[in-house]
Amino acid sequence: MAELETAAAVSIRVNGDGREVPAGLSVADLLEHLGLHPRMVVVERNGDILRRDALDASPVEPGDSYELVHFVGGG
Amino acid sequence: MAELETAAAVSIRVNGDGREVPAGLSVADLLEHLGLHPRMVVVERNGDILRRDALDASPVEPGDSYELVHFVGGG
Amino acid sequence: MAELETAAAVSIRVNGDGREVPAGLSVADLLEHLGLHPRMVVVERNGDILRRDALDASPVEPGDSYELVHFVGGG
Amino acid sequence: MAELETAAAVSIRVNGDGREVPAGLSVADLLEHLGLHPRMVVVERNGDILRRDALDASPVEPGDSYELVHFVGGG
Amino acid sequence: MATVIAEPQVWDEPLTIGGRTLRSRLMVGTGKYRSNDEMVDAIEASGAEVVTVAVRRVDLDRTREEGVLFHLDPERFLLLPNTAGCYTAVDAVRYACLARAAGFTDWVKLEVIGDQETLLPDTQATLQAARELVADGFTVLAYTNDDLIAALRLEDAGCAAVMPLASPIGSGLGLVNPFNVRTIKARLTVPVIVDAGVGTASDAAVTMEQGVDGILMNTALAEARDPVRMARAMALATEAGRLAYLAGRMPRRERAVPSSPLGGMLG
Amino acid sequence: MATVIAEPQVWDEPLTIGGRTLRSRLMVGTGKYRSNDEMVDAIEASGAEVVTVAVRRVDLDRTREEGVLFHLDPERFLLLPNTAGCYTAVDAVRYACLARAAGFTDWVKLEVIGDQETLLPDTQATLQAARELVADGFTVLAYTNDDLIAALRLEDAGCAAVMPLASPIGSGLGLVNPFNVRTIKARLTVPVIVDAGVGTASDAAVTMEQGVDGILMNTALAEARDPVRMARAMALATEAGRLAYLAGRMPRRERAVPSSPLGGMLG
Amino acid sequence: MATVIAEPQVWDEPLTIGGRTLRSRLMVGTGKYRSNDEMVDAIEASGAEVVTVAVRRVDLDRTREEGVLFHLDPERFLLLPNTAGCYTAVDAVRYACLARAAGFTDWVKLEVIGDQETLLPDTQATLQAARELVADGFTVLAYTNDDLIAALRLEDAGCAAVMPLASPIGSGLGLVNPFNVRTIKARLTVPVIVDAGVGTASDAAVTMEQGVDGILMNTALAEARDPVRMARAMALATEAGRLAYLAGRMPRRERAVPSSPLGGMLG
Amino acid sequence: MATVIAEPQVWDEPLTIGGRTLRSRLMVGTGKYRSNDEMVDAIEASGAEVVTVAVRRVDLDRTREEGVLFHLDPERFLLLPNTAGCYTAVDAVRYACLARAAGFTDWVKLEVIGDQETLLPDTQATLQAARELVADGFTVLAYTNDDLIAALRLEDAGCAAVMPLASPIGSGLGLVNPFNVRTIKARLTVPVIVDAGVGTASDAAVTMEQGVDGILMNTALAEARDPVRMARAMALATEAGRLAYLAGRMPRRERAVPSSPLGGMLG
Repeated sequence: MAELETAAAVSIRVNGDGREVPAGLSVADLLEHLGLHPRMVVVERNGDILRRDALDASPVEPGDSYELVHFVGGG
Repeated sequence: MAELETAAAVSIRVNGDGREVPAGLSVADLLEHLGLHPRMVVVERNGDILRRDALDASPVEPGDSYELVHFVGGG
Repeated sequence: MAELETAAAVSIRVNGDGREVPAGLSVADLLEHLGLHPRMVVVERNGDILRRDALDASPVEPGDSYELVHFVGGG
Repeated sequence: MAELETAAAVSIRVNGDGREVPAGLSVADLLEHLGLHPRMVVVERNGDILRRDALDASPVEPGDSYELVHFVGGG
Repeated sequence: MATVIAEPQVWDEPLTIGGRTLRSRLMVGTGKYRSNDEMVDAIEASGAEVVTVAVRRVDLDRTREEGVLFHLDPERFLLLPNTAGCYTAVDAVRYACLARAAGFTDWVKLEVIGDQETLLPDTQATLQAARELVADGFTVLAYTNDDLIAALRLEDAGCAAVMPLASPIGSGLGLVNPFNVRTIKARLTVPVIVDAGVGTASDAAVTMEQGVDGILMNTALAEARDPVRMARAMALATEAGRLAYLAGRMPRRERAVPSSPLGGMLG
Repeated sequence: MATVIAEPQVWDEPLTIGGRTLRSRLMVGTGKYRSNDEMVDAIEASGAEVVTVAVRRVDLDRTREEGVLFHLDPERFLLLPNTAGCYTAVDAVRYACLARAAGFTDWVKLEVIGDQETLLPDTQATLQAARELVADGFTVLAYTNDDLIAALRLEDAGCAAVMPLASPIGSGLGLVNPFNVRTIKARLTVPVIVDAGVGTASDAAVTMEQGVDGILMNTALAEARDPVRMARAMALATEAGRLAYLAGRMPRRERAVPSSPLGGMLG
Repeated sequence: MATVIAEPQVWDEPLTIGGRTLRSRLMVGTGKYRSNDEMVDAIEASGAEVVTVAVRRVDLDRTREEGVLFHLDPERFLLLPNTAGCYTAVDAVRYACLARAAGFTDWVKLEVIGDQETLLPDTQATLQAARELVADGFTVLAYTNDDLIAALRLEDAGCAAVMPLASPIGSGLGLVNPFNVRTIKARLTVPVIVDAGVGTASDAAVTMEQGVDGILMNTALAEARDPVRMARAMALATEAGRLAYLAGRMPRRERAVPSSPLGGMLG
Repeated sequence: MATVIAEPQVWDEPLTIGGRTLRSRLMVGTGKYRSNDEMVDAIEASGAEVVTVAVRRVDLDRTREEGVLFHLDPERFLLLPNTAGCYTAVDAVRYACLARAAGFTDWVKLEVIGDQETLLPDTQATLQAARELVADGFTVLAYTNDDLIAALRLEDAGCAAVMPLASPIGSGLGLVNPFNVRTIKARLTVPVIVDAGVGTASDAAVTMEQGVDGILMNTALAEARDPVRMARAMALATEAGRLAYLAGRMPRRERAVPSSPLGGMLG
C-alpha cells in the first residue's frame, strides 16, 4: 500500500523544467518539497496566481505548470 | 430670361465664409469669379477633392462648401 | 595757556581728505577723535604701518598723511 | 705635394658629430661634400649664421662647429 | 561638516507619491552589486526609502543567496518591484501582478522595453500597460523616455509618477537633454522622477536643478569603485541640487562682476 | 535625510593648508549680500571655516555698518584678507601688509588683477607679489587663471595654495575648462582651491569631481534668490563632488546595460 | 577659395530618397522670411533642391503676394508640402491629399503635432498617418522626435525618410542629444534627415558629423540677420560635416602630441 | 553643390596679416602625415595659403625625403617657420633667425613651450622673445594660451597676429573655452588666429563663429582617416563658421516657434 502510494508520482512543470513529484501534495507541500519558504515565493499555476492563503488547500495536479517567482536585485 | 438668370444667385460657403454667387457657374467659373488661377489652387468641395480636369464640368450647387487651398511659405 | 593750546590745531590728511585736528594728539587720540575703535582699524602713517601698540606713543605731526583701513565684505 | 694636401684633413663638428674633412674646403665645398644643396640649407657656424652668399668665401677652419638646418614637416 | 548639524526638514518639504510621504528624493536599485553586503551598505548610505527590485523565477538549486528579501527588511524600505525585461504590455502586467501577490505593496515601477540594444522604452505599450494596471488598482510609476507627449499621456492614464530617463539605462551619460526634462516637469502635475543614466554626483545635482521631484539610480552606485561612498555622494548631491533649485541660482553672465567694493581703495 | 545621521569624518580626510587643518572644503566670501544678517546666516549654512574679507579705508561718516568684524567672530572663522582691487604687485603687497597688521592672521588671498573689464589675473605680477610675500613670512593663497605654467610657478614661489578660476569672477559660468583644472591638480603638490565662477550646486560638484581640494565662492551665494538655502546646497554639493571623486565614478558608455538580471524570466 | 575649384562629386556620393537623387544634403523651408526676394535669394544660396511649403486656404482678398508658386519654380525645386499645423492623423492625411492634388509631387513631409506649446510630434498619430499615406501611394518623409523606437516603426511603416528633430522647431538650440540621433542613424536603413532645431553653421556641421543623411532647416535662415549669407554658411557647413564624417576624425585625447619632430633639435 | 558656383569674394572680405592679404582663413601644418604625397594633396584640398614648417638639423644620411622644400613650392605657399620645440626665449630667437636666413620670409610662428607634457606655452618667455624678434624686424605670429592678459601684451609687443589655442596641441578637444577666445578677439585689434586643438569640422566652424580671423591646424588633418577629405571639410567649415558669424545667427530660445503660418487652416 504504502509502497504503492510512495511509488505513485505525478509529473509537473516547475519554472520551465519537467519534474516528478509525489502524488497527493498540496502546493504548500510542493514548496516545502522544493525547499522554498512560502513567504518568499509567489506561485503562478497554469497561468493563474495562487493566493498565499490558498496554497494549503490547493492540490498539485498531474500536468500542472508552475512559475515560482521572487524578488531579486534589479534597478 | 438673361435678366432672370443673372438675377438668380446661389449661396455657398468658401473657405469658411458664406457667399452669394451667380447661378449656373462651373467650379472653374467660380475660381475665375474669385480671381484665382486654377493652376495655383486645389479645390475641396464638400470634403472631396476635385481633380483639376473636372473643374469645368462640375457645376456649383447651392449649399456647396468649398475649401480653396494653395502653397504658402512654411518649414 | 590751555585755551591757547586747545585753540592750536594741525592740518593732516586722513584717507585722502584734509582735516584740522587739535594739536598734541597721539595717533590713539586721533582714532578716538574720529570715533574709531583701535582694535578695528589698521593705521598707515606716511606710507608706514603703525603697530597697534605704538599708537599711544605716536604723536600726530602737522602734515601727516594717514590711511585708516579695516576689513569689509569681499570675495 | 697635392697628395700631401689631399692627405691633410681637418676635424670639425657637424650637427653635433665629429667629422674629418679635407683641408682647404670652403663652407660651400663642405655642403657639396656632404651632398647638400646650398639653397635647401641654412648654415650656422660657431653660433653665427653664415649668409648664403658668404658660403663660397668662407673657409672651413679646424675645430669649427656647424649646424646645418632646413625646413621639415611641422605644425 | 555643516551637513551633520543642519535640520534637513527646514530646507525642503517632503515628496509625496501615491499618498505616501518620502523624506529622501533619491531612490535606488538593488542590481549588479559585487556583494549583498555592499548593496545593503550602499542603500543605507544613500538614505533611500524606495528601493527597486526585479521579479524573477526562483533558482531551485541555490535560492538563499538570491532573494533580496533575505537582505532588505520590507518594513524599513518600500521595495518597489519593476517589470524590467518585459517587451509587451501583457508581460509587464503579468509581472506586476506577481509582484503585488508577494503582499508588500501595490506599487510598481512599470517598464516596457522597446529595443534590446538600447533598453529604450516602448512608450505606446507602456501607456497601454499603465492604463490596465491603474484600472486594476496599482500605484504605477512609469519609466519613459524624455518625450513630453508620452509623459502627458502617462499622467492622463493615472500614473502616480512619471519617470523620464536622463540617458540610457546603465550608460552613465548623465542628463543629456535638460530642456526636455525641464519641460516635462513644467507641464505635469504628478511627481517627475528621473530614472536611469545618472553617472556621478554632479549628474544628480544638475538633474535636480531642473526642478524634478526625485531621481532613481542603480548602476552609478553598483559600478562605482566604492559604491558606499558614492551612495553618500549621491544622497548629498540630490539634496544639493534640490536646494539649489529652491534657492534660485544667480544669473549667468559673460562679463565679470567684482565681489569686493570698488570704493575705499587707498590713495 | 541620511546626511544627518552619517558621520562625515568617515567619508573624507580633512584638508590641510599652511599647516592648518580644515574640515570644510568650501570657503566663502562676504561681499555683495543684501544684508549683514543674510551674510552671517549664509556663512553659517555654508559650514565654511575660511571666510574672505577685503581691505578698504574706513568710512569716517558711518563706520559701524561696514566693518565685517562687527558681524563675524575672528575666533570662529579664519578671516582671509584678499588684495582685491590691486593691479600691481606693489599695491597687493601693501594691502597684504595692512591686512596682517590687523593681527588676526598672516594668511592672504593674493589677487593682482590684469584687466578691469574681465578681472582676469595678471599672473606675472601675481608671481612677483607671491615671491615677496612668501619671503616676508606670509601664507599665500594665490588667485590665478587656469594656466598650468603659471600655477607651477606659483607653487615654486612657495604659495601655500594655488587658486585657479573656474570662470571669471561673478560670472556664474561654472567650470568652463575642466581639463586645465584637472591638469593643474595632477601636477601640483600644494592644495588647489578653485576660486571664482561657480554659479550653482552642480558647478561645485563637477569642480570637486576633478579632484581639486576645495572651492571658494561668493557671488553664487550672495546673488542667489535665497542665499542661505544656496549656501546649504553648496556645502552639500562640495562634499558630494569630493566623495564622488574619491568613490570613483562608473564608466561612461554609449550603450545600455540592464540593471536587472536577463535570466530567470518567466516562460 | 578652394571651395570654388574643387569638384564636389569626388567628395561625396549623392543622397537618394524615394528613388530620387539629390546632390545637396541641405533642405530648406520657405516660412518667416522678411520678404519673398530674401527667401528666393536665401534658397538659391543654400543650394537646396528640396524646399518645403505649407498648405493653407487662399486669402480671397490678396492672393498674389502669398502663393509660394509665384516665387519658386516647381520645375527647379522639389516643393515638399508639409502637414504643419495638423494635430490628428485625419487632418494630416487630408492636408497631404490636398497637397498632392496640386499636381507637383506625391512626396509629403508628414507632421502631426502633439502639443501646441512645444510643437513636439505625436509619434503615435504620426505612425498611423504614415501607414495610411504609404498605403495611398505617398512618398512619406516623417518628422518625429529623437526616439529610436518611434523611428524604427516609421521605417517599418514604409516611410521614405525619417526626420528626427535636433531640438524644438524654431528653438535654435542645435543638436541637443547626438547620442539618440547617432543611434537612430545606426539602426535605420532609410535616409535619416535631421529636421528642426539647427541654429547656426556649427550646429549643421556637428549634426552631419553624426552620420545622418541630411538636414532640413527654416528658422536658422529666415531669422538670421543676413539670411542669404547664412544660407551659404549652412550649405558649406552641411557639406563640411558630411565630409568630416566620411573622412573619420582624429581621436580626442586629454594629453598633447607635438606636430613638429622631437628629434633634430640644435645642440 | 552650390559651393561650386558661388563667388566666395562676395561672401567675405580677405584677411590681412602683416600687410599680406590672404583669401583663405585656414592655415595648416605639414607634420605627421603618413606620406609626403598625402601631405601635399591635403594642403591642396585645404586651400591654405599659409603653411607652417619646423626648423631642424638636416639628416646627413637621408636628406631628400625629409626636406619640405622638396614637396612644397615656396612661391605658391607662404611657408611659415615655427619655433616648435623651443623652451626658452633664447632658443626661439635662434630658430627664428635660422628660419629667416633660409631667405623665404621674415614671418615666424613663435612658440615657446613651458611644459613638455602639455606643450602649453610659457607666455612670459613668449612675450620676451616676441619683443626681441619684433625689434629685429620679424613679422611675429605668436602662439599663446587663451589668457586675455597675455594676448594683450603680445599685441602691445608688436605681434602681427596673436594665436590662442583652442585646446592643447594634438588633443583634438576642440574649442574648450569659447568665452576666453571671444573676449580676446573683442579686445585685440591685430588678427586673432586660433591655433591648436581643433579636431573636426564642427570645431572649426564653432571657432570661427566666435569672430576670430582664422584657424591654424595640423593634427586634425594628418591624423584623420582620410586627411585629404578632412582638409576639404575644414576648408568648408572654416568658411561656414566665418559666414555664420558675419550673417548673425538666430536667437536661441527654449520655446518652439512654428515655421508655417498658424492662420489659414481648413475648417
